[in-house]
Amino acid sequence: MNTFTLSFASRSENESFARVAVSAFAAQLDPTVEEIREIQTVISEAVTNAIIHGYQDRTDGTVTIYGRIQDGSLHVSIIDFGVGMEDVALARTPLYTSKPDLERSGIGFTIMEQLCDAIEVDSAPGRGTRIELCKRIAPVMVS
Amino acid sequence: MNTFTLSFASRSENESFARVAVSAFAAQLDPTVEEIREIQTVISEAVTNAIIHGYQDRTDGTVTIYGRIQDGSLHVSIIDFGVGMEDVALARTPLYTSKPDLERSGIGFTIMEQLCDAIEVDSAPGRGTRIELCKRIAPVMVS
Amino acid sequence: MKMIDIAIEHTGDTLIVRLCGELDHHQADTVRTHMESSLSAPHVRHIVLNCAQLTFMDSSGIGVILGRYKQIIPRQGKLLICNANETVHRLMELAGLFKIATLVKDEGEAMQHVGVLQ
Amino acid sequence: MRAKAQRAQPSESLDDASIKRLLRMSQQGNKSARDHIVHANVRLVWSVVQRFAHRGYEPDDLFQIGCIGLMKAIDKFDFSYDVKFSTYAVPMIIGEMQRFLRDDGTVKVSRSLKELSNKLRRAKEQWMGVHGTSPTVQQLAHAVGVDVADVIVALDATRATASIDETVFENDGDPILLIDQLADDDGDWFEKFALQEAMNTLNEREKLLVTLRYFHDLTQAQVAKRLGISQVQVSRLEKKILHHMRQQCAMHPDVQDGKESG
Ligand SMILES: Nc1ncnc2c1ncn2[C@@H]1O[C@H](COP(=O)(O)OP(=O)(O)OP(=O)(O)O)[C@@H](O)[C@H]1O
Ligand SMILES: Nc1ncnc2c1ncn2[C@@H]1O[C@H](COP(=O)(O)OP(=O)(O)OP(=O)(O)O)[C@@H](O)[C@H]1O
Ligand SMILES: [Mg+2]
Ligand SMILES: [Mg+2]
Repeated sequence: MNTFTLSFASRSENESFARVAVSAFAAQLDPTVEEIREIQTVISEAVTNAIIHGYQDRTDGTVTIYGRIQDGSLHVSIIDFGVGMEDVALARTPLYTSKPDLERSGIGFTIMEQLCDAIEVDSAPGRGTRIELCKRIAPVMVS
Repeated sequence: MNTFTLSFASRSENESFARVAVSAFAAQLDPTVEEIREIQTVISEAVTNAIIHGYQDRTDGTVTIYGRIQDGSLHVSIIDFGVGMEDVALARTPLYTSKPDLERSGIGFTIMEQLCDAIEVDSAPGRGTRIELCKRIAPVMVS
Repeated sequence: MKMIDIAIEHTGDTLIVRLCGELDHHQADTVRTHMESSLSAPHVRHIVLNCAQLTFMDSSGIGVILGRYKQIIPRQGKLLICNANETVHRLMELAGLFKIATLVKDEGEAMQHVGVLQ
Repeated sequence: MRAKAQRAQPSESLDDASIKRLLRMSQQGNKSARDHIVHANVRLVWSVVQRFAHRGYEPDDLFQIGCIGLMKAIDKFDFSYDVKFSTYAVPMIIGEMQRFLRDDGTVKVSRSLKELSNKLRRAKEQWMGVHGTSPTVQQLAHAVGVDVADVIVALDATRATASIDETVFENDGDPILLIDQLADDDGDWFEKFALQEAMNTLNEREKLLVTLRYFHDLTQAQVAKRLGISQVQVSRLEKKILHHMRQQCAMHPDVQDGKESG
């Protein structure tokens, strides 16, 4: 098992940094290009949510990513100590967004669900949010 | 000012991960290709030292990197809680190595000094080591 | 995931070693093992190190190179290096590698060199 | 139908009840009801497309793929689900896009980084020739048409693809060329296309060997085991196939096979 913890300021310029860092870690599993892209996409969705929803675009928050490689799977938690959510089920509904004014379309969670093998959301209003994602990196099957 | 903290297991496969992560952070300063390579080199030296000297190749240690971008400079601290050093001045002497048997040649510190603008070393036997590096990324002059 | 690839070609008494990828502490053993096994052939004297595809190297790589150089000293062998990128080149310079190794333009020049020396 | 790939066009929004009504009509064969639903969801498809952009595909192409997902959702929606149509359709659209991208993305990161790294090296040399200075990562990313993040990763690594055993050549020389060296400077699509063509001229066993070696990154030793032959045989076979394919591709007229004498 291999692990890392990464914390950074809730600034949008760190989205790309977080993407690269997580995918560089996942590279140990020898993924395909598409798998890496998928990892980058879901990290991007989760980190963007933490910054724009959790911290409401304040730059003095901290986003923490905890990553683990175990049994050929990448497990990643993205944690913020921002505003949190009242109703996680509602938030996960496709097309639900609390910020339609910002031209968000409410598909972030659906993308995470589609591109990952498992997703867990923990959130408490005023306390923050933790998203736990699991993605299996299948060794290439030789048929 | 922008900051991050990255902690990971003291495993050699994380050397490349650490290099990529730090340079992805530094990318915000829009460095040249050479500057990126220099950053990757010094991070590699410091992290390798933490793993092979600090933790004596044990994989259950934690290496922490603290990074900061300020006034066009990248500041990075690489910290281990390993064996530490008795005599920092001796350790920094070019060609001094405590592990000649492992084919180390004692040029790690010299490389860090040459490729960075400033370096500070803090170490205590039995407690660990902190290396603080500073690298200025000059804006590129367009001719 | 493999991050270093090493291709070794024997030509007469010379070993052409082409490194591709990253040569750091994590990869150093791989390179050491393969070069050592090729050097076990007693007729091998010279080493040509082609670094054209070597994207990254740190002091761990210097250690491996110096270690192999020590193996060919008793055979009056030469170490020749070509095509390193700027950063790798600078590192080699810092390490004083060019005091013992000869810098050449490419493999062709390296071969002329060992040919002349033979 | 082919939905118009117009980003600006605001789609008219329909409430779920109206969509459900149209869905029933569509499933009973009413084409214009189907078109109506598609049009009402154009914006939605575009928002998915945006998330999958920057991967080297034309947005319009991805949009068409997204529409296929949308139409599948329209045709397959089951009224017993008791969910909003969008709840059913959005994952279908994303899934369709994902499948499309996956079919095209089975290449290992190691291989693609190596290619990118070579491209970057050439682009950098070119830049230095023109400007006399080293490019910044942004300039380089721009020149090659990739993300800065990709440049960072590729600069660190030419994550080697070939295995150790396969590239240790003994005295008989003639290093085995990797296929990506067949077409060094040509665009990726051309390389793939030509390769596919050349692949078609191989027999089943040869095809398998090439697939295992170059698409699944197996070592010669691993392939030998799978084919039940020795590694030396794999090596010879591979050399022969590559020689043959090189002639087939004829992409690199200057690739010399002259060394083969020994
Ligand atoms: N980290 C978070 N903290 C607080 N609220 C969140 C967080 N992440 C998501 N949410 C809530 O869940 C909703 C749905 O998130 P989702 O990512 O699916 O859509 P979006 O971010 O609004 O739009 P899009 O991702 O399509 O741009 C958000 O609008 C927000 O209200
Ligand atoms: N993090 C550390 N913890 C404990 N000791 C250290 C640490 N870093 C360096 N040292 C000591 O300092 C010495 C010099 O370090 P330096 O990196 O210059 O050379 P090296 O690691 O021995 O060889 P090279 O870096 O050339 O492979 C080491 O041999 C070791 O004794
Ligand atoms: Mg979102
Ligand atoms: Mg060192």
